[in-house]
Formats: sequence, C-alpha cells, structure tokens
Amino acid sequence: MTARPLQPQPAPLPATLPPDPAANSPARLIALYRLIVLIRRAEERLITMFADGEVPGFIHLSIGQEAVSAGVMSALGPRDTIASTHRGHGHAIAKGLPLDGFFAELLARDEGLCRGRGGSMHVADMSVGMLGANGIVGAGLSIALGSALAHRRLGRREGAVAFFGDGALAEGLVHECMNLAALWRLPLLFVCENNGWSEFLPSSKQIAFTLADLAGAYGLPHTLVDGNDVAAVADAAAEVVAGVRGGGPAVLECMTTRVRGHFEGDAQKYRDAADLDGLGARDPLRIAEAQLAKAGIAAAELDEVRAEVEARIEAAVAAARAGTDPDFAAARADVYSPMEAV
Amino acid sequence: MTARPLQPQPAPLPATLPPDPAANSPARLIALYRLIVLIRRAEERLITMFADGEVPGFIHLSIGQEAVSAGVMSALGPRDTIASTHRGHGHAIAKGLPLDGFFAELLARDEGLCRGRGGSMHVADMSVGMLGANGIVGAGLSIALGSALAHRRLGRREGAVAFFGDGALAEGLVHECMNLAALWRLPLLFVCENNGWSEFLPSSKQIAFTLADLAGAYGLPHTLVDGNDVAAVADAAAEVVAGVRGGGPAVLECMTTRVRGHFEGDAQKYRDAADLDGLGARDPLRIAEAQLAKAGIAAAELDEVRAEVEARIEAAVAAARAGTDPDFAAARADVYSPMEAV
Amino acid sequence: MPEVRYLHAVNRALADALEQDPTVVLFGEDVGEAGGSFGASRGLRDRFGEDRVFDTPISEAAIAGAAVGAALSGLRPVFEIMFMDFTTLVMDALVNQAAKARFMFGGQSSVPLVMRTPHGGGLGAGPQHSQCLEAWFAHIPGLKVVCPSDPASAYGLLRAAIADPDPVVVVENKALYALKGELPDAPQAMPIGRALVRRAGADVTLVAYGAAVHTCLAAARALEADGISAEVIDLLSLQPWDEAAVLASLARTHRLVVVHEAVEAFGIGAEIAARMADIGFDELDGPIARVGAPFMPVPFSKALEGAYVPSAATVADAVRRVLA
Amino acid sequence: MPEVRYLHAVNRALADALEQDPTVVLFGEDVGEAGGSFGASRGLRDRFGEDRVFDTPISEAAIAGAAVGAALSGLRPVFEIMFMDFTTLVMDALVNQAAKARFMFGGQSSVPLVMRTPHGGGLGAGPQHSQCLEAWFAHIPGLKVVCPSDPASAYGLLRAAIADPDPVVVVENKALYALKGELPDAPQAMPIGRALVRRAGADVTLVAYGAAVHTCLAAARALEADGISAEVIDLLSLQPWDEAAVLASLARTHRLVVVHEAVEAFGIGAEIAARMADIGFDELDGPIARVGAPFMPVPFSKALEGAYVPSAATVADAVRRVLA
Ligand SMILES: Cc1ncc(C[n+]2csc(CCOP(=O)(O)OP(=O)(O)O)c2C)c(N)n1
Ligand SMILES: Cc1ncc(C[n+]2csc(CCOP(=O)(O)OP(=O)(O)O)c2C)c(N)n1
Ligand SMILES: [Mg+2]
Ligand SMILES: [Mg+2]
Repeated sequence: MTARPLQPQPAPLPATLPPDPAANSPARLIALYRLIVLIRRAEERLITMFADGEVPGFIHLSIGQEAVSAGVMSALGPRDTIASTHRGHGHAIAKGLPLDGFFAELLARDEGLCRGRGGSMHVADMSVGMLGANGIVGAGLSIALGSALAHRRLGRREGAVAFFGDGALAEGLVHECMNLAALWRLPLLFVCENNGWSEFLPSSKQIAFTLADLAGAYGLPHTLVDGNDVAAVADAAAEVVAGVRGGGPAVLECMTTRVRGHFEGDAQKYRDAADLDGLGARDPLRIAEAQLAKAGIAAAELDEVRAEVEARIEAAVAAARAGTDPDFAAARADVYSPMEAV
Repeated sequence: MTARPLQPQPAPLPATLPPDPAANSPARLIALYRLIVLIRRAEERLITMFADGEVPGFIHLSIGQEAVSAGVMSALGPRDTIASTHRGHGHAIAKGLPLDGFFAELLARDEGLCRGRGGSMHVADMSVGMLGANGIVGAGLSIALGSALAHRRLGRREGAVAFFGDGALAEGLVHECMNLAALWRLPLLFVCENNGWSEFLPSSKQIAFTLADLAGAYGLPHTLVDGNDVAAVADAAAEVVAGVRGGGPAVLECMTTRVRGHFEGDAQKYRDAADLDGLGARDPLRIAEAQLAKAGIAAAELDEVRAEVEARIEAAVAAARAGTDPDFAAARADVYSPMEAV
Repeated sequence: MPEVRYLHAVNRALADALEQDPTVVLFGEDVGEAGGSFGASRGLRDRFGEDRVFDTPISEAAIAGAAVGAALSGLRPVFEIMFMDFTTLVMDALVNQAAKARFMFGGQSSVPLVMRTPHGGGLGAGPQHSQCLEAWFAHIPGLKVVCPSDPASAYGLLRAAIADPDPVVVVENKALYALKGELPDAPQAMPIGRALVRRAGADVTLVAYGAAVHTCLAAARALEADGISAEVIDLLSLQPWDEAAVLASLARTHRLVVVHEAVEAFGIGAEIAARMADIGFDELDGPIARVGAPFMPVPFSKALEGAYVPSAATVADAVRRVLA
Repeated sequence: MPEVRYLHAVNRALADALEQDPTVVLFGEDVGEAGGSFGASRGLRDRFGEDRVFDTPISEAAIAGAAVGAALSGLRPVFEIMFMDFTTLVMDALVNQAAKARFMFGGQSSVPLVMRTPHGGGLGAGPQHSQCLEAWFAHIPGLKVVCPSDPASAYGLLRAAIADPDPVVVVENKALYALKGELPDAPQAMPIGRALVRRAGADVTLVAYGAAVHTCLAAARALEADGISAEVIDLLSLQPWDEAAVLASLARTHRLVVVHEAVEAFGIGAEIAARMADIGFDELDGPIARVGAPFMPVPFSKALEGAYVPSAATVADAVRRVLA
C-alpha cells in the first residue's frame, strides 16, 4: 500500500499577473485591465455563441463582476486554491486556466478541461488550484475550508479562497464554515460577490443581516470593497490575503453588479429599466479605463491589450470549435480511478 | 377531497401554571418550584430505574437544567408549540404532558405517549403543543420555525419555541432558521440552554462566537438569563414571549449546568472534580428554595409540594410498570395514516 | 378534452388545491414572485397572495424542516426543490422528521407535506442538475413517492399528494414539462399506488415511470414491426407501487423488462425486478431485464448525454434479449 | 492468531494508516479527545497529535464538505459520522461533490476520502439512531461502499478504503463492535469488491453483509438439522459488489435468498436479486427470496425491535420457501 497524495501541481505557467509589489503601478494596472478585458470578451463571445446555439446547457455570466475575479486572483499564486460557484467563468480565467481548455469545455469538447463532462458549472483545473465551479450554491465554502485545512496540515504557506454570492449567504454551510474557519484559524478567505441578486429576486428579500455583522459575530475581519474597481479589489485582496496566509481567516465583501440575466436567456423582466441603465456607470472596464487614463496610459496601449485579448480568444474559440466530441466509453471508464494493487 | 387540517387540539387540562400576573408572588414561586421538583424527581427516578436495567436505550438527563424548562414554559399556553431536543424530559414535563404517558414511553409501553415506538428521544404530545424531542441535533429549530409560520398563517396568536443546546449552535440550521425568522418576523423564540458541554467536550472548543453576537447579526433581541434561577427565567420568558407573540422573533440564552453525563452511564471522566463539585451551589432547587425561604414560605409547605410530586411520580411509575408491550402488527400498520378516499 | 402542457397541469393542480383548501401554502426559491424556476407556480402569488404563495431564501434544509413543523401545526405545505439534485440538502427533514413523525409519535399526528422536485437529463444541465434520486425516498418507510408521466397524471397525482395525510415526494421529469396531453375541464385526483396499462400487449411487459414511459411506448411501436407485442405499464406511484398490476401483466406476458432514466444499479427497477423474481417467479419464461442509466454521473456533453439516457432502441434490444 | 474485538480492529486500522501515511487525518465529533463515541479512535489523538486526529463541532455538512476539499488538496481525510442516520446531513458533499469530482473534472483528480459510520439496530436506540441507509450510497456512481462483518474484514476493508483513491463509505454495524475474531499480527488490506464464502453449502445460497452474515450462519446451522445445506456468502463490498461470486454460488445451489438488516424494499438486496434474476436466471430453480427489515421505522421498544430485525428463523423460513 503506497501513499499517493494528490497534490495540486505547481502551475507550469507563470501566474496571470507579474508579481508587482509597487501597488497601483501602471504595469500592474494594465495587467489587471488585461484580465478584466479577457474575462469580459470571453463572456461576450459566449453570448453570441450561446445565441447561435453553439453553447449547450445553462451558462451564468459574470459580466459586470470581472473586477472581483481579477482583483482577488492578483493576490494569489498558482498553488493557492479557490472554490468557485455557478457563476465561475471569471474566477476560472483569472486563476489562469488555459483559455483553450475553457472554451473547449463550454463547447462540450473532449479537449475541454473536464473533457466535456462538466460544462460551465463545473470548470476546474487542479494544476492552477482551481478546485471547480459548482452547481450547488454554497458547496464551495466547505471545499475551500477543507483545502485550507490541507494547506495548513501539509505545512504549505498557501491559502484557500471561497467565492460565493449574496444569495448563498442564506445557506447553513456559510455558518458552519465561518465558525470552523474562525475556530481553527485556517488560511481561508471568504469572498462574497454581492451583486444584489439571487436569481430573480433581490437578495435583500432573502437576507436579514449584513455580512459585516455576521462576520463580526465570528470575529472574522470584514473588508468591504467596491467590487467594480479592480485596483481597489486588488489592493484589498493583497492586504487580506497576507493576513489569511498568516493564519487568520477573513471576509472580503465585494459590492458588484450583475449585468446579464441570472442565466443566459433570462430577459430580466423583473428588473426595472433604471436599474439596468445605471449599470453602465458602474462598468469595471470603464472605471479601470478612467484610472488608466489618469495614470497617463495612452489609449493606443489599451487598444493593443484589447487586440491581444481578442486574438487569444479567437484562437481559443477556433481550437474549441475544431475539437472532438468526447468518447462515451472513455467517460464511462473514468468514474473511478484506475484500479491499483492495494 | 376534504381538507383535514391537523391542528394541535387545545389541552384538556389547565396549563401547568396558574396564570399569575403578579410577578414573583409566592404562589407563582411555589408553582415554579413544584415544576422543577417534578422534573428533578422524575429524572432521579429514571436514574435508578436505568441502573436497574428497567429503562432501555439511551437517556439524556436534564438534571441541573430544570429551571429553563419550567421558567420558559410558565410563559406559554397549551396551544403554544415547542420543539425539543435529545435532552427533552424537562421540556416535556413542563409543557404539561401526562406523567403516566411519559413514564410509559420511557419504559417502552404501549400506553406510552408514542406507544413505545420512540422512547426518551422522541417523546411528543401534540395535544399540549409538544412537537417532539428530537434525536437530530438542531432539527427542532426548523420544526419550530414551521410551527411559527403555521401560527401566523392560520391567524393564531400563539408562538413557537425552539429549544437547543450550545453544541447545536454549530449546525447550519441555526443560521438558516434565524435568518428566516428575522426575515419573516415570525412568532418564534429561540431558547439556547447553554450548559457549556457538547457531549464530552466543552462547547467553547466548538463554538467561535457568542450567541449574543450571532443573534445581533440577524437583529434578533438576545436576552441572557441565569438558567438555574427559575424565577429569573420565568420573568425573562414572560417578557420575551410577549414580544414574540407581537411578531418579533427573539433569542433567550439560559446559562445552565449539566450535572449528569451526556447520557446516563457516562462517567464524565473528562470533567474535573472541581467543575463537578461546583454544581451544588448552582442547583436550581437550592436557588429556588432560598428564594422561597426569603419570601417567607414555610418549609412545611415545600415538604408538601415534594410529597405531592413524589406521589404523582410513584403513581406514574407504577402505571408504566403495569403497562403492556406494544403490538408489532399495530405498529407496522401505523407507518401511514389509514387510507381515506381521495 | 382540452390539450394542455404538463407544466400547466402542475400549475392547475396547485391553483385548485390552493383554491379548495385554505390550509395549503406554497413556497420555495423563486416560487412566488417569479412563479417558479420552471414556471410551475406562475400567477399563483398574484392570485392567492403572498401569505399563501411565497419566496424563500436559498435555505433548503430549513425550508423542508419548516414544512414539517408547519404540517404538524395545521398547514398543508407544498414546497419546491428546484432540482432533485438539491434534495441532498433536505434529507434530514424528509427522512428523519417527516417520514417518521407519525410512527414514532405513536400515531398522534400525520405530516401532510408535499415536496415537488424535477429530475432527469436531456437538457445539457450536467452532473449536478439532472439526477434521478427517487430510489432514495422509496426506500424510506413513511414517505410516499409518485412520478407522473403526462399532464393528466401530473394533475391527478399532485392533487392526491396534497390531499394525502402523509408526506409525499412528487417527482416531475423536467423534459416532460412541455409535453401536451388531455386534461378534463374538471380534473380529478388520481389514487396514489395505482399503475396504468398505457398499452396492452401479449409478449412482454415493460414497466416504467415518468419519461421512460414514453421511451417504452416508442420501443413498443418499434417492436410491433418485428411482430412483438409489448404491454407498457406506467407505475405512476413508486412508493407504494402497484405490485398487483405488474404481476397481473406478467401473468399474461411471462416476460419482464423494467425501464427508468435513473441509474440502473440500486434503482427503482431493482425492487420491481426483485419482487417479481420472487412472487412472479412461476410466471417468468425468461430473465428479467432492466434498462436504466449506466453507472456514471450525468454527463454535460450532448454526445455523452444522448448515449447516457436510455433510448427506445436499448429497450427494444432488452426485449429481444429476454424473448430470445 | 490473536483474538480482538471488531472495534479494536477498526482502531488498529486507523492507527496503522495514520502511521504509514502522513497525509491521513482523522476527524469528527468527539473523535479526538474522547476517542470516538463508540471508541473507534481511542488513543489516536494522543499518539498522533491534534494536527492529525481532531474534534469537530456538530457541523456534519461542513465536515464532509471539508473532507472533499482536503482530499482535492493532498490529504487523505477519514471522518466519522456518529450514526448513519446523521448521514442525511452530508449527502450533498458525498453525492454531488465527492462522488462526481473525478468524473466531472475530466479525471483530473480523485477524491480519496473515507466516511466511517455505524448503522443497525438492536440497541434500543430508536428510529433516528438505528437506520441502515447504505442503499442510498450504493446507488451513486463514484462512491464505493463496504460493510465489514468481523474484525479481520473491519481492519482489511478500512485499510483498503483509506488507501483507495476514490471516496469510500465504510459502514460498520454497531451491534458488532464487541464481536471477537482473529486478526493476524501483521494484518493486511482486503480488496474492495470481493466477497467471501463464509460457509460452503449445496442447496441454497444465502447472500448477506454485515451483521446479517451472522444471522445467516445461524440459520444455516439450524437448517442443517433439517438436512438443508446452505452456502453463506459475505458480500463485504456493496459497491462494487462481487457479482461473479454470487453467480458462481447460484450455479452450484440454484436457489437464492438475500438477507440484510436494512429495510427490504428498495434495499441492497433488491439489486442482488434483480441482477441474479437477469444474468442468473437460467440457474434459478425457485423464486429469489429477500429477508430484510419490514417497511417501518426502527422502533424503540425491545419487543418491537426484536420482531423488526431479521432473525435466523425468518431466514430459515425463507430458505424453506424457496426450496419448496
Ligand atoms: C443548493 C442550491 N440551491 C439552489 C440553487 C439554484 N440557484 C442557482 S444560482 C442561485 C442564486 C444564487 O445567488 P447568489 O449566491 O447571489 O449568486 P449570483 O447568481 O448572484 O452570482 C440559485 C438559487 C442551486 N444551484 N443550488
Ligand atoms: C445531527 C446530529 N449530530 C450529532 C449528534 C450526536 N449528539 C447528540 S447530543 C450531542 C451534543 C449536543 O450538545 P448540546 O447541543 O450542547 O446539547 P446538550 O447535550 O448539552 O444538552 C451530539 C453531538 C446528533 N444527535 N445529531
Ligand atoms: Mg447574487
Ligand atoms: Mg450543551
């Protein structure tokens, strides 16, 4: 009997962002901008492909929330782990998983990261510490808790991050995991993406507390940040992640905006026009662009970023389209690990 | 198809305590004292019967915690509902269920309240609004929540009470139910019996928050009371129950003491002698007796109460002993309601 | 008789129950204002008011537990769990509380609650939004389980479930929501526990429920071309299930194939087959075949899912095998 | 070979696994300081330290979910759920996460976790502390399920479960904890998926697992007096189960009775019987009988519980019936 620990391997690629201790340097701002553009354009590409019937199943887009993914992930290394949600495209891309494998998965190709078996709600890449999107609201919290426990027990200096929405705050797991994280002082960061909505209802009709108060009850430090300002999220994340690695769990609440429907195809008739119209001013891209302009970055440089992103996405889409259907027998054989001698 | 609402019937007997608006009158104090003596003596009787092998299964005794049951129930009427726990004898007796049926159930007799099918962990009496002890830690919270919802929807002025221990605070249901109660403003009182223990471990090793802080997060008023002072509990309960009936959920935390082991037969080797020795001074009976003496109640009057209780218990025990074994075919036939024409 | 969709029949049953019994309440995630994720409760909040039809937060365990407490206190709660996969979160309330209360409290009280939940694949919804877990509930004494296959049974069984004094799990195959079928102007409840012969036949008995009934009917039509006459029994109720009807059919055909969309291993079909291998043994002229999903999670890719969900061709093959 | 109790064998397996693999961790309610509610982890916290053997609050859902995350991140978590009845609270983590992760992530990672949990009645523990719910887990692709019947298998299967790359549910019958049996000085893991013939016989095959194995052995002894020779097969593993061993025995005896303590309807035995009614049909000379608990919650009263738990006499009656 041999121990066969399944440790996430260090990523073969550099993390998505260059390490840059000088906060808010132009290079950092551009890197963050590149990431939110990448997420945005990837999802916009999905919108048209979905409308064309090219993307099967349900997809939940994070348009308007990109800055949370980019900002938080800028504070993480490839061996830090994250557990994501049904609205996980941004987390996945920001955590640095290969775009080809991402698109191929959404198009249900054998070349997909999950070989076409999971789709949008289950995108995962253990090699970059992305422990999976999740179709079960709240489930990621306990997965991240366990991952943080493993980091600690195996003597790693990494941390784990649980992403969840404001609607998820009603699940009992939130309470169990916050208590456990506080009790065991785990290197766990709770990131709430508060977009004000839980499916078709404002979450204010479902949640009778503020996350600040709840976190306070467990003695978890709570940081509130504008989730649409990528630099602000990155700054806040850098600070809280450092604290988390030191051993103290924490909560980061990002106020953000869900621009599209709950899932693609949801016409959002339940939302009033003013609410939807008001989103433009809160667009994370617009906010970042204003900051970049202020920092003296030439528009041409941003054009270049966008062009580069566009090219990457087109290449990934083309590769995904050229992919093959997964093989049933191979899938059937992969429910369990290959048998080894005990 | 006929609607057949299953409403708890009004109790045929008067509530256990005479309505007495004059707080802390001698009569009220004596009534409360009678109730805690009744619970204490009933459980002491169970100790000897358990040691003699007369009580099957597991029993969890509430010795040291009687004042919580008596005090809270003094504020309730027979149509108020309660959901209890594994440590539910005190709740059951204080809610006014027949002693005969209680003892018969613990002795697994057909004459038991549950016809010998449930035992200590499932004692229930719908006719007095006792919705059941419960073998699942935390489960009673959601049952009480639903009962409160029914009171509200059916236009009743009654409230519901959920009893739970400090160890139960770690269950996710606590969070879900507190959020829902706050959100819907249900007539629901959360009563935590904080005895410091969760099985064999101090609950301080399991709970990273105070209930006051947690309740505060949901905006639920939190009242802390000495759970071993029956008059204090009764006073606090009277006040919070009035508020609850008015429509606001609330939390009552009773600091109390578990004198016996987690279950009968647990030798409590994990508990240090000083802790166990210190319990005497906190004995709810002693505290009540001191108050009664101070109020000028003659010792003889208390002797009478005790004698009366003793007689009631002996009668119930004798009746239970004379009971019959439940019939298997009858039990088998009672998994579902008798079929009615749809 | 007017034709309506399955989903409409569900909606109508909920409306009629709310109309006729003031103790019926309806709740769940997005059940109120939005009218349900699949639209089952559309219009009901406006018609019956927020006190009777209401939204809940994402708190499945508390929703189900509250249903138990409400049922013990005079209401007839009907709650929706958006996907059957999420019933993983309500097992304690259903299994340890609702199912046992009547028995373990000595018959003092029943627990008249209904959990509605959609199961089934075919929509590319992936491994956590497609499962058929009804076998779990059928294994639990104290619960009843039904699974309607068309608009009439969707209406009839849901009305029966709401009227039933005991807890009932109503499983709806979401791929059937758009299915059209007849519904009388004054539809009635259908008795729980009774199966229907959907097609008479002489050579083999096909037992199915939910969407698989339609798969069996298609297989039966295909087999007809080969001169094989298949009888199709629609169980409708899974707990209790209509043993007598299956046995009677087996006594006519002497061959049995049990079909469902759920995973074959340890599924509902195992009980049907096992029971017939006992009480129906003398009637059997060939092995009992089962057709169910293979032992794997429901895959996302259409290519995989297409091969995953049992097809008429697989059923026909199984029939040929047991007749060989 | 030294004799030890079942519980001791469990303890030894945990100790040996902790000793040999530094990634193994053990946790659960009162698993650390108190050494487990039944004593399975006694002494292990002191021996291996609080970092490897630790207590948790009463948060079953988070415990199981954390095991999934820990397993995905390099640990081999072994957690205890105090009574199988409480597994109602961990279904999401087990079923939607642990069981599916390998498949739905395209084979990127396995989830090497173990859930240990005791089932079974006979202790007067009542309806919420006695259930046998293993059929739920056996129905879920991606999970493995084992149920040892004696000290040697308690040791061997637990070691195999902990070494297994996939999630394994280890079900222990709590009435067996005091059972004595041989355990070698250097005990080994036992392969998952393999049954054992506990008693050879010629006239009928009794298939059982866990405590029911002993019931069957007693029945076999009683039947011997009547000149009936019963073979007793101990499944040991329920998912996967040893179809070949059962079929081989059936090919010798041509009669089959499947026995377990779990409720008969929709239980593990249904799958065994159904499968044999298919692939073993030609071998069958009589109906397949099942003996399991009746369709009711586990009652508290000893008088009721005694009639509830399947007995050797019931098994013998079933054997006589299928031989008739
Ligand atoms: C356990 C569970 N319950 C319900 C759902 C259905 N559901 C999917 S997303 C969602 C709303 C989640 O809201 P929030 O957490 O705020 O995330 P957002 O969609 O806003 O990103 C619901 C109810 C689910 N997937 N899982
Ligand atoms: C869901 C569940 N988990 C675990 C248990 C086992 N258990 C019974 S009582 C108990 C401790 C409860 O502590 P607390 O809530 O403080 O109540 P107390 O025993 O102190 O009255 C535990 C862990 C259970 N019965 N149900
Ligand atoms: Mg949201
Ligand atoms: Mg306690």
